[in-house]
Amino acid sequence: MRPDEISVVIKARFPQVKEEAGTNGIIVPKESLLEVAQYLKNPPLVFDNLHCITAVDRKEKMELVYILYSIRERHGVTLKVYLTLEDLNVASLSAIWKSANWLEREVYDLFGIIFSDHPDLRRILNPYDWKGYPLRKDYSNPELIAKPRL
Amino acid sequence: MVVIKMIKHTKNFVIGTLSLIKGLAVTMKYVFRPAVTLQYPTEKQPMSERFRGLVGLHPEKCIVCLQCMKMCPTACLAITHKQEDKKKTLETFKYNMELCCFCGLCAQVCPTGAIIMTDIYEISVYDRKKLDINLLNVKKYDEWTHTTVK
Amino acid sequence: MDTTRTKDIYTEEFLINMGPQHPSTHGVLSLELKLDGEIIRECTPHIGYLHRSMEKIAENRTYTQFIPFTDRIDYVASMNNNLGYVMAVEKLLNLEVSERAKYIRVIVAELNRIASHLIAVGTFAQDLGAFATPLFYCFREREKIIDIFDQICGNRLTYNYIRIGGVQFDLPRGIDEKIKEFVNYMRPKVDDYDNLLTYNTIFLARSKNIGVLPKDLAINYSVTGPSLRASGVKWDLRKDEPYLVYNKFEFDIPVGENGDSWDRYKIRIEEIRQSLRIVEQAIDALPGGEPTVKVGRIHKPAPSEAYFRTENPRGELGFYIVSDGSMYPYRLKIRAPSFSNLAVLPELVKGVKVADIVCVLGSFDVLMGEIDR
Amino acid sequence: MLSILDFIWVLIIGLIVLAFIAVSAMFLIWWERKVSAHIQSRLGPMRVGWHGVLQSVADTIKLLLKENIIPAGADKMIWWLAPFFAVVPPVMAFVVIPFGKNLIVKDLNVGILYIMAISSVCVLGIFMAGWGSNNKYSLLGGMRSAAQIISYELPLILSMIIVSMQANSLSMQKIVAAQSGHWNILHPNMMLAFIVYIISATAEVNRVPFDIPEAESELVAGFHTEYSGMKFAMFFIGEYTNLFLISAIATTLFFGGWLGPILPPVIWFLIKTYGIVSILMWVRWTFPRLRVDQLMGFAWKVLTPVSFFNLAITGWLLLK
Repeated sequence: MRPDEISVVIKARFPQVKEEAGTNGIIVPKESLLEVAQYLKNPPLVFDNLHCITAVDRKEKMELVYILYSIRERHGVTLKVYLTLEDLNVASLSAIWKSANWLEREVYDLFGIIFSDHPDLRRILNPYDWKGYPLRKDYSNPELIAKPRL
Repeated sequence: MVVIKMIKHTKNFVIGTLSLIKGLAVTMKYVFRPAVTLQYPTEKQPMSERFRGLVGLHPEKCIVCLQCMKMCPTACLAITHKQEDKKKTLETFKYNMELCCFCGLCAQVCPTGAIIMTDIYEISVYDRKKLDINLLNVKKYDEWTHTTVK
Repeated sequence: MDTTRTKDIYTEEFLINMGPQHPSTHGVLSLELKLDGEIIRECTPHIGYLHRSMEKIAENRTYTQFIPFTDRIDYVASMNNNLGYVMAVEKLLNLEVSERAKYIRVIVAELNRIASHLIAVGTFAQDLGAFATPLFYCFREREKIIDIFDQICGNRLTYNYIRIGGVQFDLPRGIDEKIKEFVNYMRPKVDDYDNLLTYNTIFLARSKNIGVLPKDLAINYSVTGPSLRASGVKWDLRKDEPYLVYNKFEFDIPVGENGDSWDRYKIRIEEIRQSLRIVEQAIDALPGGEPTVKVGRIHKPAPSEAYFRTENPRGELGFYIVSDGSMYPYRLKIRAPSFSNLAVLPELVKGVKVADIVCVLGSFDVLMGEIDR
Repeated sequence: MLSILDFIWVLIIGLIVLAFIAVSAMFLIWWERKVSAHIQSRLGPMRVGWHGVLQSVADTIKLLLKENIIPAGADKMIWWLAPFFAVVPPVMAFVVIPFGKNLIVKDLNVGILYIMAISSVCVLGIFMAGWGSNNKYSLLGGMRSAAQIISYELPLILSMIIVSMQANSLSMQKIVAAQSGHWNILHPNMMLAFIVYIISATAEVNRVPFDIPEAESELVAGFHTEYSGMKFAMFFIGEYTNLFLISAIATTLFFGGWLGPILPPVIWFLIKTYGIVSILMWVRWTFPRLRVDQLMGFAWKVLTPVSFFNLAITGWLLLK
């Protein structure tokens, strides 16, 4: 299925989701993420492969990006969850897709987004005692040397 | 049943032994082939024409456009210059070898071909200060070994 | 029974730290193993020892400047990394490269795939205790590929060859003969590996039915590349979502049956054969023309985002790039195949022996540079 | 009663053999490096002497000069003694190896029994090293080694017994003399015994495909992980002396020892022994390693029954 067809199918089932302007992304409200994920995993869409989870720090908000593919149906979709900076909690998808386990740990490590119900939410790339979340735009560290922009 | 099992086991045994002998034959074959290695410090492989070793400079060709400095991903080049009327002249051209990743972007971007990539690849030194190279010095690479003449 | 006696004699789980300095953890991976004698009860990987914060670096580099860094993500398949990144940027810029550039990219990517698989095969054999010989054979063949790359782009490990809009240089004169020569040289060598390793009875005993990864679990864990195909899933981006000119070539996708360590190894051997076929066809069909589209040094894509994934030797390498209209990427995410492939390891090694964890890890061919980024 | 003259003779031969062992171990290290290098399309050591012959000498000097690091928490006494236990037994076993007609330190009438007894002590050195190092990998290596050597002792001894049954003696010289007609290896039952012997002997000296106590890719270096300098060199020398020893025993028991036409007996002995050593090296640089349970299974389920079967057949043949 083409991305626009997929978004039609999802919108028919969940009226609260929106399409993001300019991209093929589908914006899912934080509260219904788990529900939508469960729906996507099962037929008719069968997104069996949670390919990538990442986040983008938009300064005023955090954007959580889930890239899903279906190996059986051969199509893909991008889910987005907007989080406000005050409330960086979101449901963990590791019960649905096991690949989410490490990917969510990475996002937690680098952005500080808390995945509730995650089985093992520890830092993964940084040392366990690291302070701060390095990929946030406001992250600063005295040892961080930025390349001089000429 | 037992007979069939015995035949099967014998067959497996024979196939297994044969596979071991085949492996021995492969290694024996290479005993009589000439070695492919070089006796490194005494024999050296000539580097190709496009080889990217340490950065070199033809100071007379440099027009002080600072493109190389802007292009360098690791900020290992540092140039200072004098401005006389409209003509710029080089004052210093520092090259911090420690940071260099030999990507060749500086040589590619240079409009006059002043920056070149030399063929020097044996670049270990005993003193860290020697890694800070003054590219304007004509004798800068005299103590390093060249493999081919460019 | 006398309780004091049983208190004296008791067995205890044995905690062992395998790595980060260990000969067969393929870099600086640390595995915390709980052993019961020789049997593994629990395995916890600790990663991040090679973390270089590539994604943060990318936010401070222009699009062109980041290409040398992609070389160092997966340092044994630099060409494929260059390709993945550059294709993602080109998708962001809506840039179409010339036909010749596409063919050149296919040739170098496939050659590098062979080089990478050779390392995988050699180190896997080394992990199983075939001390050094298969590894040296693999490196001997890999050296020929590196020599070809040396002539094409001037470096032997970090190539920085594929650029936005094409490639850095056109192929040097006479290189096509050399590549053909290599293809003919390589074919009998793969048969040698079959004789030396693949069907060796000790090798089979060590790797068959060890670390069996079922199909569903592989997909669920988002395992990709040869490891996924070994589990019986016929999924290869070069066929299923063809990029560049892969749809013009004839090649097969080898698929395993059981998903055990031997299958994962065998898939790599078969892929070397298939890549040789692709290289041969690409060299024969290499079109003329300019290898590079003229583009500026500074790219300023419109504010948007792009995700592009390519079939790397280790799996699917994805680049997710967000642009804010400036010359620097706003956010760059590298979806590294080894990261997801390693995540499945703790599931597979429960109850196997210490010798087998090395076998399973080796068969996944993980690369720490890519996992930690 | 040992007369003075006998004693001096034993002393002289003993010293010659001792010197020979030291030189031989060094030569074997160089030879192994050369064999492996040529198998792997390399050249191997080329710098010290002609084709690097003196490389082992240079290495020994380097190892002698190295710092001796004792791991904290090591069981010092055991840790110090282990290398000696690894070197001394194989050297002691040379007492009964006949290099020539009279070139034997002492032809004990229980020669084979003596070798079996002495070679079992080797495991002690390895286990002590594994235990004393206070390193988990070393301990695993030591444990594996103990299990492995004890399992392989059985088929090893059973296959050696067949030879002494044939020769009707336990003395090594008499076994050689019994082969003056034709070598033992020419009998089919002896052929089988030889195969069992050489497999179990490879396992006894921890060489690939049975090198699980060292198992570089799993246990770092197994029992000798923590050893450096000359202590490490002693393990190394012990390993190569052992390698020479098993080949020498194989030569004596199955290939007619020093017997052979034209050339002097010592030369025949060395040719045969180094031939077997080279084959073992060739095998080492070709095969992967077995897993520990497969290794034990092979000893108990295949080699031991085969040896018992062979023993029965030989007995029947002799009584017939």
